[in-house]
Amino acid sequence: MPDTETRPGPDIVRPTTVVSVRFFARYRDLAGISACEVELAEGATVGDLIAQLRADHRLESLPPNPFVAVNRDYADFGQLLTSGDEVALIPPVSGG
Amino acid sequence: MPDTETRPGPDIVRPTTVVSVRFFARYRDLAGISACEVELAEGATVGDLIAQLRADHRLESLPPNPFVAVNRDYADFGQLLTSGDEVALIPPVSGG
Amino acid sequence: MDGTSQVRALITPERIDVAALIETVGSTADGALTVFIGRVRDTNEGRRVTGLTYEAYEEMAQSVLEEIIEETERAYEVGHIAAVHRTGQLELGEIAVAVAVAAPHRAAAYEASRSVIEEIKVRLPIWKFESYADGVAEWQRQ
Amino acid sequence: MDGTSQVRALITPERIDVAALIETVGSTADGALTVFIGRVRDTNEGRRVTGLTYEAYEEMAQSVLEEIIEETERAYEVGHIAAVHRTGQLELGEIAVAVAVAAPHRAAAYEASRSVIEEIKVRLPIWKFESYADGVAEWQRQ
Repeated sequence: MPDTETRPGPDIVRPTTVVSVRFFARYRDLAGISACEVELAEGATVGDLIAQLRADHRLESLPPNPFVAVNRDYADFGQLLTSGDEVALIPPVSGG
Repeated sequence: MPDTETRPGPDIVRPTTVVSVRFFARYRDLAGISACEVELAEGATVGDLIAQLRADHRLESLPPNPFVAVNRDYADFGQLLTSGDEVALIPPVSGG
Repeated sequence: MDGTSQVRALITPERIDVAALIETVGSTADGALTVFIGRVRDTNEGRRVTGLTYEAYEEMAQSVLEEIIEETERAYEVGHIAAVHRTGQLELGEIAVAVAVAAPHRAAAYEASRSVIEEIKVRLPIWKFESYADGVAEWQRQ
Repeated sequence: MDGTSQVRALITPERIDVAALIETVGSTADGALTVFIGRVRDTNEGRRVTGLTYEAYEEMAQSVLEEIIEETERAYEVGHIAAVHRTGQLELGEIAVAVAVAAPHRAAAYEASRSVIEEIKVRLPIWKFESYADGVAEWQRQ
């Protein structure tokens, strides 16, 4: 479902946003990878990215509302992504 | 009852309590001495000692209600003194 | 506040040197100095800990730790603050985190120190992986 | 609580060694350790300080400091506490007092540390004599 294809024309070539995604600690264990590149429709938000990741059956065990950082700052789900952004999925921290 | 009758003398001679008194910091400066011995009537209290000290014109600049320690414990004015006690006059402390 | 630019926030795999950290914040204008040290305990919620690893999102942890220090310096009447968090594998008793705060007066030195460590626990992207004597090993939640 | 009997209360004319103090309270059962350090400031209420001497009623100060430590260990969930106070002449920036507290958890480590230093300020029979750049020298009240 969360395929974000709400925009017109399945075959129209649209500009895309490519971001790198990093997984840490427990989320890396869940994902089975520590990083990947993801192509998103232009105008995609953090929330769109999370939904798209979880639509992949290999990543469906990721939680629906993880903490996320974009370019090393905590970000909310409404934040727009642009190409080149580094997005990190941040499990509950346990430093200190 | 102690042996008050066996001693000679024109005045009534009573048993006495001899304590050592120590002065620190500002009180040592006020007293001009760091220690002395004081002879008190038997049954004298800390309060009696302070009053007797201040009756000496050389020590009249000592405050009427200093903190006092007897044998290295803080003591109140009602505490009875016995011979050999070490009494210290404790100015407001400023450690730390 | 004296314009020197020593390292005040550090994420490091090296052993933490508390004496060096104290030097970092030293100033004769600040009479009070607090140091908080967090070390690897031998038990956690009743289980015997045998080993511990901290993983960090290092680049972000570095900038978050700097932010925490700057925010705390603005929020309290303090001079300098320095903090360091260890990464990698640690032995029992080793120092995982240390925070030093110098301030003119002790109340602010205590409060700012406490604030830094609480913020570290909430925001610093670092994760603790603990192994237990019973054979289990787990990522910790705070 | 391990039966060792290291020096936990000390009134001394020697320079204070913070690393040694931390060693005194160390234990792998205690994850949190706080250190409070009080140093000679270069100003006091706006006056430039040039020198400082601490006089102690040494025998009493020793036993009062031991009492403070024992009372605080009973009042808080802590492991070991150690404290040391300097006497004699000190330079600017030198350590006058240091308190180390080890505890299983950080809240108690902070609270017990603060309690020890507050009790020291109220009860420890030690007096500070400060000299100022303006030529005056005075016994300090707390």
